[in-house]
Amino acid sequence: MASTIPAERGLRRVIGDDASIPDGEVDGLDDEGLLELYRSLVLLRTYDERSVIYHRQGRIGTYAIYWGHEAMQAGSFHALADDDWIFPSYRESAIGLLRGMPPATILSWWRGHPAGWWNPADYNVASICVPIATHVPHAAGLAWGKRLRGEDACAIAYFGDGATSEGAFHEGANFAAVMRAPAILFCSNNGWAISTPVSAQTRAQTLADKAIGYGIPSARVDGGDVLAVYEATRAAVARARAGEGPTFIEAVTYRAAPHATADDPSAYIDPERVEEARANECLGRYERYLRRHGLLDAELEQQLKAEAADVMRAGIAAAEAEPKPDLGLLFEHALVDPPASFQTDLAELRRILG
Amino acid sequence: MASTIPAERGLRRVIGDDASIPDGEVDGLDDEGLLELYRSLVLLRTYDERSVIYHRQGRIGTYAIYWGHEAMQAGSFHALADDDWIFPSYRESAIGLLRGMPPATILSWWRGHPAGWWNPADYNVASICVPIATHVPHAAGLAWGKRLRGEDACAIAYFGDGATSEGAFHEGANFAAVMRAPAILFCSNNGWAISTPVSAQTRAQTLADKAIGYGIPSARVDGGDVLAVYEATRAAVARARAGEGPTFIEAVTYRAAPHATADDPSAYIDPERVEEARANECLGRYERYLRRHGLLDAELEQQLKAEAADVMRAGIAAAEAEPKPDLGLLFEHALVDPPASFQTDLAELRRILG
Amino acid sequence: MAERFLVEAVNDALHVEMERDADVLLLGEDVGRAGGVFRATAGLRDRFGADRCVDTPLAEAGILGSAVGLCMAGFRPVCEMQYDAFSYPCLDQLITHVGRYRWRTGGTMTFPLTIRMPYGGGVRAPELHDDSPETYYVHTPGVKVAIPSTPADAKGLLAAAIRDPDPVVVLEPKLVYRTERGEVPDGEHVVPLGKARLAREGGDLTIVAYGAMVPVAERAADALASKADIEVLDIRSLKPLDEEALLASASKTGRVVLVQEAARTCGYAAELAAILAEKAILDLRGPVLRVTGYDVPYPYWSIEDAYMPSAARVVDAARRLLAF
Amino acid sequence: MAERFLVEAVNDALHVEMERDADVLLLGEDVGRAGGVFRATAGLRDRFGADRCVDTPLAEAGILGSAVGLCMAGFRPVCEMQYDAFSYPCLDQLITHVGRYRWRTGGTMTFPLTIRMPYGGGVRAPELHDDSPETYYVHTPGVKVAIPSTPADAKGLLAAAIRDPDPVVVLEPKLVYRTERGEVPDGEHVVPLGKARLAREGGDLTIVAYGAMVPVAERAADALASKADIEVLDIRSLKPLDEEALLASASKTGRVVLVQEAARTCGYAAELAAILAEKAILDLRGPVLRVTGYDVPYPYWSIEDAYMPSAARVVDAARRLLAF
Ligand SMILES: Cc1ncc(C[n+]2csc(CCOP(=O)(O)OP(=O)(O)O)c2C)c(N)n1
Ligand SMILES: Cc1ncc(C[n+]2csc(CCOP(=O)(O)OP(=O)(O)O)c2C)c(N)n1
Ligand SMILES: [Mg+2]
Ligand SMILES: [Mg+2]
Repeated sequence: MASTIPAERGLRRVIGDDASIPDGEVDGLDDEGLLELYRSLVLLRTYDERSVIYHRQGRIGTYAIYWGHEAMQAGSFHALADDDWIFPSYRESAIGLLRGMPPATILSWWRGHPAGWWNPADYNVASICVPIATHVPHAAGLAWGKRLRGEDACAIAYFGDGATSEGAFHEGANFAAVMRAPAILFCSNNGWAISTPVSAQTRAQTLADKAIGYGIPSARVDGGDVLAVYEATRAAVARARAGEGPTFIEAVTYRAAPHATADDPSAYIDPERVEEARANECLGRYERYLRRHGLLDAELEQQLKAEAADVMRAGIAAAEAEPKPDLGLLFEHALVDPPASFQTDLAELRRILG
Repeated sequence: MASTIPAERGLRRVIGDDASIPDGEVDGLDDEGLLELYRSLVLLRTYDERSVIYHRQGRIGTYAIYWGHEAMQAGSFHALADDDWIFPSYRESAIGLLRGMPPATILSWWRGHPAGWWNPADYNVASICVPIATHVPHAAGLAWGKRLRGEDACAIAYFGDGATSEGAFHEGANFAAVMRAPAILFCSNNGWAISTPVSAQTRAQTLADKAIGYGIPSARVDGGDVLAVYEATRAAVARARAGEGPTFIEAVTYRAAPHATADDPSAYIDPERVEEARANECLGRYERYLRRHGLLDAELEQQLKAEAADVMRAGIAAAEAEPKPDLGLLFEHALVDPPASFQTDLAELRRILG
Repeated sequence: MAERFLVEAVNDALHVEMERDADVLLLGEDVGRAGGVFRATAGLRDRFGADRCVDTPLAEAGILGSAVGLCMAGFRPVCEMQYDAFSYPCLDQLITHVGRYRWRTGGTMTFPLTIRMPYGGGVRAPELHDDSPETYYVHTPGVKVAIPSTPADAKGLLAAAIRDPDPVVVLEPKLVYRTERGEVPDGEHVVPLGKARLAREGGDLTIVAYGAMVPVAERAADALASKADIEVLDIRSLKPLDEEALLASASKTGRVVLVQEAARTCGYAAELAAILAEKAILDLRGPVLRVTGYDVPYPYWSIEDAYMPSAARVVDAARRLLAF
Repeated sequence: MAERFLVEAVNDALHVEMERDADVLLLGEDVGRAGGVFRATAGLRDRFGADRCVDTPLAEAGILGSAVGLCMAGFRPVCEMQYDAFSYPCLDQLITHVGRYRWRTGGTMTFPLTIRMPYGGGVRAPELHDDSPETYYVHTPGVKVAIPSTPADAKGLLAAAIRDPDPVVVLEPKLVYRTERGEVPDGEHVVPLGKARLAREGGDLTIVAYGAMVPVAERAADALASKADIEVLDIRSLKPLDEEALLASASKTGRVVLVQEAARTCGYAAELAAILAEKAILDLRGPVLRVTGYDVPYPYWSIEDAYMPSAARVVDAARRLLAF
């Protein structure tokens, strides 16, 4: 019997602090790869910051801000192969960008526009999951299915600290373990479920401790350290491909932005911790790392950021150029084989709305 | 921060094997107490064996056999005070006997007769829970409520190995932990969920490992050792009363009888393990213990068994003497304040049935 | 009397009832520190403490399941589900336990719990923030269901639910949380379950509605005013239903249009139509018409207005019925 | 053709469909080693292996949720829920995902999963082994629902469900699992969804039923034979509904009694009644009567026969309607 792997207590880090902590080493990324990772971070950050502005301008609806979560998303993403499936929550709404999904698609999602619908198989990115933790069993099932088919692909499900309290998380994690599904359960522990601190969510010492109950190994990483996240995910992917089943990753950060555009955290959050988190945010940390290693200068940085800004400008323009959807769409897509009543209903509706 | 208490790997034992393993010590039970425990075991065993016969005779309906589980039930029960609440599953259907519930009540339950209804507050025994694990949050809530009221009582919820896979178990255990509810989560791991072995239920090394994910301590005991079960539950109760919150107990045995009278385990069970379990069953083990300690002789044993048999004879007679319930009961008890339609429906029904 | 928005009336009811009865205890996600995502529970944690206004873990079945246990300990828990569609994880507890536990104890133990949640569409929200789940609740034996449409009823029905010895589900129309504004009695105010509200009297045709569909029905009645005298019946207590009020109105006007936001099949309007088809068949001067959401997933919000029953659709149905 | 019990026909369908399509995969509690608690899945693990007939952990939401993922991997999962009431934990996955996922992908991805379960009362079982949960399923957009009453339909509808590109819930009347026996076509046999079955032709009055209520309706028709010529319509496909067959029969007889085992309020009979009240109002020669379970928890089995709609109750309703 293999021995249970106890969750690690400390948070893995790779990126140093420019002072007492030296940079660690990371396998699997050459200079090109390190810059790719940076490009992804910049794109995600730009998407997020622009989205908040678009929301204020009334150009998109309520939006779940992920500012400060980019390292968890990009770091884990870059450890995946193209065939691997991604199961995002609303917090990872833009992760499809990294698979080439047009920003207009995701912006359309937040605009409540059907152009925000996509075919998961086009990107191996499942639909954005709104109800907490309910996509964990989907990822388990997909990964299990891939194993049954003898394919090499694995699945990664992203969810938050709060999600670990849901029955759906529990059942999904257990299914993944029992079916030895090649799955990565990626918990973005940002300290809060809206206004509820993780201390009111669980008495476990760490969320990674939950993995023990499923007999699966876990890793805890600094969620602001994109290389540490990459490294941990790479190891999890390797386990998955080797047929060793799922891994739980807890990436820890502190939510430095509101839960969503509709949220006012002033009533509950610790402003000092927010300050600290903002000062130590993941993009800046990685930029300093790249500069230390001579991979980034001001010019390149500005160029990449300008490119990302252009992409977003084009994206929102494209989203806004989408024609107002026809109401006929109401009756489409739910069923391959819709009942006759849908036609009658639609005809009546068109007649009434003239 | 307190350190997480890792689940113990071995199974606690108190009762020796008459050979190489000596008897251990147990606190809190004098000779009287030891014999009380025996009386409980005998009563439970007699109830179970008689029920299987009553079922064959068509005097009760489908029945969930608990043969071999008596030590887990009686051992834990005797660690409780009268004010403590018990949340049984169908497997502990008869545990109310130990709180003075008439056998006829429980027999009526298995006869599908409303005389099998009881007021939980009369015995501090909740209704038998049929849907797996769904009573775990009830126990958490009751215990939390007792803490809020400043009362000393705690709650114990009984459930099986299979139950640990349900979302309801997860949510209930987490609520108990977060609310520091004085609750005992008692898992009767009998190796099987109907035909599904525990190895297909989880990859955890032990079910007690699940407690780590809730930040609660756990104990693993030999479920056939009534004194070990008593001891572990006593410690859990003490923690609960001291305000330290819930404890998870995994009591391990091997199901040596069918899941229920409707089940034929020959298709899936390991007959050798059954043989072994039957040879080492909990009542006999405890009898040998008591004999070793000079507390039991053949006469006393026979007397107690005869008493229990009498109780059951009277019980089934009383259950069978219950008048056939009036169909008016259909409309009673669901609501304090029933709608007028219930009367109309009942009047119509009476008219039709003449 | 004070003018309040509907959501403020909810908040007021919670203050009054928690003040009145120390056994009332509120639990849910973000009800405490944040005062609820709609601020329906604002101020309660400060006033009554974190033990009576509890931010729970993120687990709806855990919330409702532990509320069952809290009832056994003598409390009257009020459970908030953060949104309609996020109440679905609690359906198992609702159906297997909340609706049956009293019955299971032979009527010896009461379960005076309340489940409240914002429901319904039209709010330009992402997926699953728009459902009208009343059928799942109404169909379940052993629970009562109320849906207010006015601030005064939002307070009074919630108070009735909290005081009721049986489990009650209160669905609050979030679309009109901050648009419906009206006089709300100060202090204790209870609107009994089982009584409909005649929102508008009329003799030609009855529009039956509840929740956010009541203002729609009223707009339709306005639009029809020159042609017909429309009665609007606000059902507000779906279970128990005020069948008398329904039948009385049907017998008066002989023409009934039922409005519901939820998907059509087995929606609550079907139940009302079935009652009419059984008990008012001789009164009816035409078909019973339903104006409902469609049997499709609630749509993306850019086209949600076409999905939601509109005054135009209600007017159309009424016109057809008047011309029958 | 072979004579089979209804549950044997289910087993036969599973054998045939799993043989026919390697992507069909069965998952559930005790479906493998034990062959199902009703032996509906007997022999499948031996024949198709433990990877295609999977004993899952005890977690209904996990079963249905992982089935969604299996669909994404190209499988056609058939999920067994062990009993009606034990399907409730899967409702959240059903409502939030199973019914919406295809829609959410803009119709680009299909979710050809089947959920099957024994349902209904009358079997002398402990609590929660007796529910008729069809409303929860029928009301949910994006899923289809079928309920067979004969062995041949049990096979044919299950085959149709498994082959259907959309999610289908099949409820199997466990009361008649081993009492309904009949000819079942060998090999492939598909009964299309959306078509009702005219179980008996008649001109005076229509009894509409499904599942275990069809034999009850037939017994009632027998009992009434000397007085009236009764038509029995077996709806069998609740969603999509064969509205044409319903309306045709109502227009022929003008008198309709609807029978359903589930609790009355918002039951499926309400939907049928509402359709009749809207579309057959001029055909109806009397009220639409419902004979249903009551709005109470399913009772202890010593009095369950009084709860279950009986031939006597159906006869009574029919007599009243004939005398109207
Ligand atoms: C089942 C369900 N319940 C409630 C909600 C409402 N809700 C949206 S986000 C959220 C908090 C989630 O916290 P966490 O899992 O930590 O993720 P984060 O938002 O911090 O990324 C809640 C309660 C929901 N979406 N789904
Ligand atoms: C929610 C739910 N799903 C399925 C069932 C059917 N069922 C009854 S007992 C059982 C197995 C339970 O196994 P375990 O938890 O190990 O308890 P044991 O019966 O071994 O005591 C199952 C699946 C149920 N009662 N409830
Ligand atoms: Mg969080
Ligand atoms: Mg077991």
